[in-house]
Amino acid sequence: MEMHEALQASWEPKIVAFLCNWCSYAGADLAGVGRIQYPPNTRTIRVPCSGRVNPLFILRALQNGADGVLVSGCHPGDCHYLSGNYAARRRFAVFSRLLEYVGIEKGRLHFSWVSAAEAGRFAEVITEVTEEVRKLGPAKRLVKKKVE
Amino acid sequence: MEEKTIRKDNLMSLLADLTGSCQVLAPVRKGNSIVFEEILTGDEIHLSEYNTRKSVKEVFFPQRERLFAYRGQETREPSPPDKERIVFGVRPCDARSLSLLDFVFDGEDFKDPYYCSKRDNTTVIAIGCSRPMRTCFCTDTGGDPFSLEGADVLLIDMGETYFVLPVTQRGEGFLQGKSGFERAEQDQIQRKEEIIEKARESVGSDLNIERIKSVLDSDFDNPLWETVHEKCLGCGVCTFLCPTCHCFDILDEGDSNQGERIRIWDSCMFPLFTLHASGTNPRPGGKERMRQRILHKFKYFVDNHNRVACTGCGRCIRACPVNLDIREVLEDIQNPE
Amino acid sequence: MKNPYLPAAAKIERIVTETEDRSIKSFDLSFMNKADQEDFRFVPGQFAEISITGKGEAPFGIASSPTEKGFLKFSVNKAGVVTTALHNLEEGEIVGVRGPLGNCYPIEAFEKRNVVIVSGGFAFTTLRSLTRYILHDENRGRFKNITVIYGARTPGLLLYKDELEEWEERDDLDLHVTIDTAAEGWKGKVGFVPAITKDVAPSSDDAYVLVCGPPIMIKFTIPVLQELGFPSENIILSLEMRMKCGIGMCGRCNIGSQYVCKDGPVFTLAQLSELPGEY
Amino acid sequence: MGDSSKQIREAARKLFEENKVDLIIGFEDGSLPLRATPCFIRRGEDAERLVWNSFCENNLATYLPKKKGKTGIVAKGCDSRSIVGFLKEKQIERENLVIIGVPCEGMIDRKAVEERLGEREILSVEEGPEEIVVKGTDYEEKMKKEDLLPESCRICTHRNPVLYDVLIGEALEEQKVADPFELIREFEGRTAEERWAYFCGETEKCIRCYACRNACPICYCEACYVDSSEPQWFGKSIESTDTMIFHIVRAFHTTGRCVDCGACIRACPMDVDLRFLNKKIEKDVLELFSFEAGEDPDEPPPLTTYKQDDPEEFIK
Repeated sequence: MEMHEALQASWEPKIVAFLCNWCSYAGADLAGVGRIQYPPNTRTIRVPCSGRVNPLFILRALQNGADGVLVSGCHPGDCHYLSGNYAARRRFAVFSRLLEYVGIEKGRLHFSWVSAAEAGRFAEVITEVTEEVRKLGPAKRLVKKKVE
Repeated sequence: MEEKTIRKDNLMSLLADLTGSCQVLAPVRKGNSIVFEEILTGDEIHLSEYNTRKSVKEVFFPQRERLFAYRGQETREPSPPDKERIVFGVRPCDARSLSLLDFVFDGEDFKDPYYCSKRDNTTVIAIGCSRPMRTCFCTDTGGDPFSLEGADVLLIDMGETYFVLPVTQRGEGFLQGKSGFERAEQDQIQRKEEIIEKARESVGSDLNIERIKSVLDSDFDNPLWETVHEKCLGCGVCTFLCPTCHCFDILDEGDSNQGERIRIWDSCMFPLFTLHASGTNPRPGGKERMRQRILHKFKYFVDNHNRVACTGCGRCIRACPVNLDIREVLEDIQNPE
Repeated sequence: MKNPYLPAAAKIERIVTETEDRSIKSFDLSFMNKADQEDFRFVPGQFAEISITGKGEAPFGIASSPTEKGFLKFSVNKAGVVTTALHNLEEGEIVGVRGPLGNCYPIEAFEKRNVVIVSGGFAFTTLRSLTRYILHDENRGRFKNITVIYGARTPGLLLYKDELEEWEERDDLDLHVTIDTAAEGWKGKVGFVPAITKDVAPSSDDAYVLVCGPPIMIKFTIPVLQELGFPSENIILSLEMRMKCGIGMCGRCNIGSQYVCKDGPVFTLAQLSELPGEY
Repeated sequence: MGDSSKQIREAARKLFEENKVDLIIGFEDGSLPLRATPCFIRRGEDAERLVWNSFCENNLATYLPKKKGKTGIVAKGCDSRSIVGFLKEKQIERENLVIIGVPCEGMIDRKAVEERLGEREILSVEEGPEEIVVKGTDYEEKMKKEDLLPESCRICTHRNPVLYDVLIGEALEEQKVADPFELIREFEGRTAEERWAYFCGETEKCIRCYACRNACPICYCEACYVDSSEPQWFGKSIESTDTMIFHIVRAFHTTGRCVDCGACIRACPMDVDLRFLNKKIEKDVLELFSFEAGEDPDEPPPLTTYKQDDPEEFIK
């Protein structure tokens, strides 16, 4: 039990962040250049557009042990491809409700709009997401057991 | 071997006692369906007129089975079963399917160690079918509601008691030293015969397996294949529920360093089953795949093993989403217009 | 009971990119464990399952000859998951090998007879094994004339180029290498394999012919061979089929009642004519 | 229902006589009680085989995308809505299609009948206007048809085909349903733990035979995500998380396309509750985008379009 608690205490959430190349990724970059501090729990995957994110990306991340997933793109109206984020918004409106419906905890999956200029906002979003996922503890649902 | 009887309640408590030293599997009710599962008490057993939803094959050839685990270059095979197993309540069609699967997995050239080790440590206790269903056609495929094939012990339901026929040495061994078994009396033997006779009369149709085989031998390009598959959805229900279908795929799960090689049931009804990496597919459509399924059961298996790879259990008939009845397909083959 | 599903670990000793388009690489493998090497006794025409952990297994004809000691050669065309993964490996890495599997070329039947080998493109692999085997000093005397007709679309797509040059020098082998259409710097024959076979017109007297190639080549070569008088019992083919277990259990590679993995992959044309055309 | 059979046959014969179709997809008597089975008619004289009864459960639209030539199809309300989906997604051409529309009072759920009978085998079934009579070796039972309808038929508000060329009989009055999503709302009200437990229990039954996918009209993709090897999105076995992902994505792919015909549930040999996922999505699509599948062939599917003010309360 002590061991378990010790492990719990040292546990840090792993979060996979799918960031759109044109806005959120650039925002992350700017946050870095500006030396803005935020939790180091995200693993970034750069995608051309939030519309590129297939729900299977998210499921795969969760299945392979991500404790949380963030998809972040350009603000509505700012999409480099004009409507990619609008398509993503519809898709994920349905998809996030579906995941919650089958019992995946609400705070595992996050979406945000962060522009290339919003370095501070990027750091805030990451902090917020990290804390929400941390509160939920390690993901157990939908996680595939590793072969010993 | 000596015929015996046993009171049903005695048999149930015997099985319950055996759960300590053996793994006892029996039909249990799960939701709406009846499946073979390990039991811990006799009460869990659910015997019914209906056969189990999935066949007994999964007890010997599970839908997903580890061949070995790997870590780096080190491979580790699953450890052999440590306990003897008893499968109770197997219908004769399913028991027969095991003797057919033996041809595949316990062949002359190659032995499948996973299947064989499970077969070797399992006693099959079958129960004859006093009331076959209308989807049963075991007698058409060379079987019988009281077929002994593949069973170690065959039970016949006599109401309060089971009539007990030890079939194999293993079956005889199962009875050895166990209380509750009594020598069968003459009148019980008589009554058993009546039950068997009555059941036999109620099953079967006009299918003639030899005739079907000869048509299939001569006519691969029978125009029937053009239309018979048309309503088939191409799903795997028939093959997955079939007690004799044994096709599988082998694949890896995990990464390059750690994971397992597994095998899973596959189906000749799936397009990917025969698709080459180059993109060619020798069985590209529903027509070819349906033909393969029928020919495999009623011609190829017969060519190779002199047996039909169908036990007439009727699962594919009951579960087909579009009511594609294999008996009708066989009739059409047998009696060309 | 030996577990037929367990692969033996083998090290990639050498990788050769065979073709200009880099679609085919040859891998020379040596077993990590000496006992595995001794167990692996094969005859030309057989195949093995090669596996990469995490990716799975795929079947490949053995391209080396049993007379080449210490390694097994496989020539791999990049097409699916396993072959792509293989192409991404480097020398020194480890793969799994399961085999030898399937039947083999009926070499004993060829003794004291003429042997004709006809092949196209990437399908030369097990015929390379056979050619090396019958050309070997210890074996050459057992066979009469040996003719090899081998073609590819372009010079850059020919396999085993160094070896072809060596064979060119030999006087105990009648070698005809051809490409489909004329190319700069190519001094050899130009034309499709069936047409060249017709020109070369190997005698069918007391001869066996082995044919491996793409379906279209086979389709047009068979009539040429029949015209030359080869009986279908003496025309030998090796088939490609999707295979998994390699031991006749998993059910996908059958042609009629024959399993390509177990009863094949080598069949005579006479045998194939008895089977449905599902290949 | 006997009259409908006759009228369907007549309509079919006429279509062949007038050379309007090469093929008619309809139903004929099945080989078991409680079953009708899809049939493919290519000659006027074979139209005799066509039947209509309360067991015509399959969604015949499933067969349409692969058919060439002029095709006639017997279509219930839900089948016709699937056809609308195909037109929307440009999978079939309207001018190659003749729809024989049949108003439908609901198709009997054979699993419900079997459940009522316990394990007594059904030997024959006779259908009357209001009830069916089920007979076995030693019993005979009358059951009211309306008690045997599956949920999707019970709450159906599209009993009449939305699109047809010939209508068999009279259009029915559509049902008034207070809340078609009653079960979904009830489920949403459970805790995450309860919902997860239910989802686990249902997916655990699945044997991945893909009958649900193949029976579904809208699962017409040439290459399904399930079969993809590069990338292989998730495992192909019955490992629990792989099966769950299969079901989540299968359901998600029905977004704005599922017409609640029930084909997937009927096809499932293991009684997996697939509808609880599909119907949830149907509910959300209606709430979020005011969209209902199978209505207007010219209205784009909801995930192929957008509005600037689409809901985004879930986005930070």
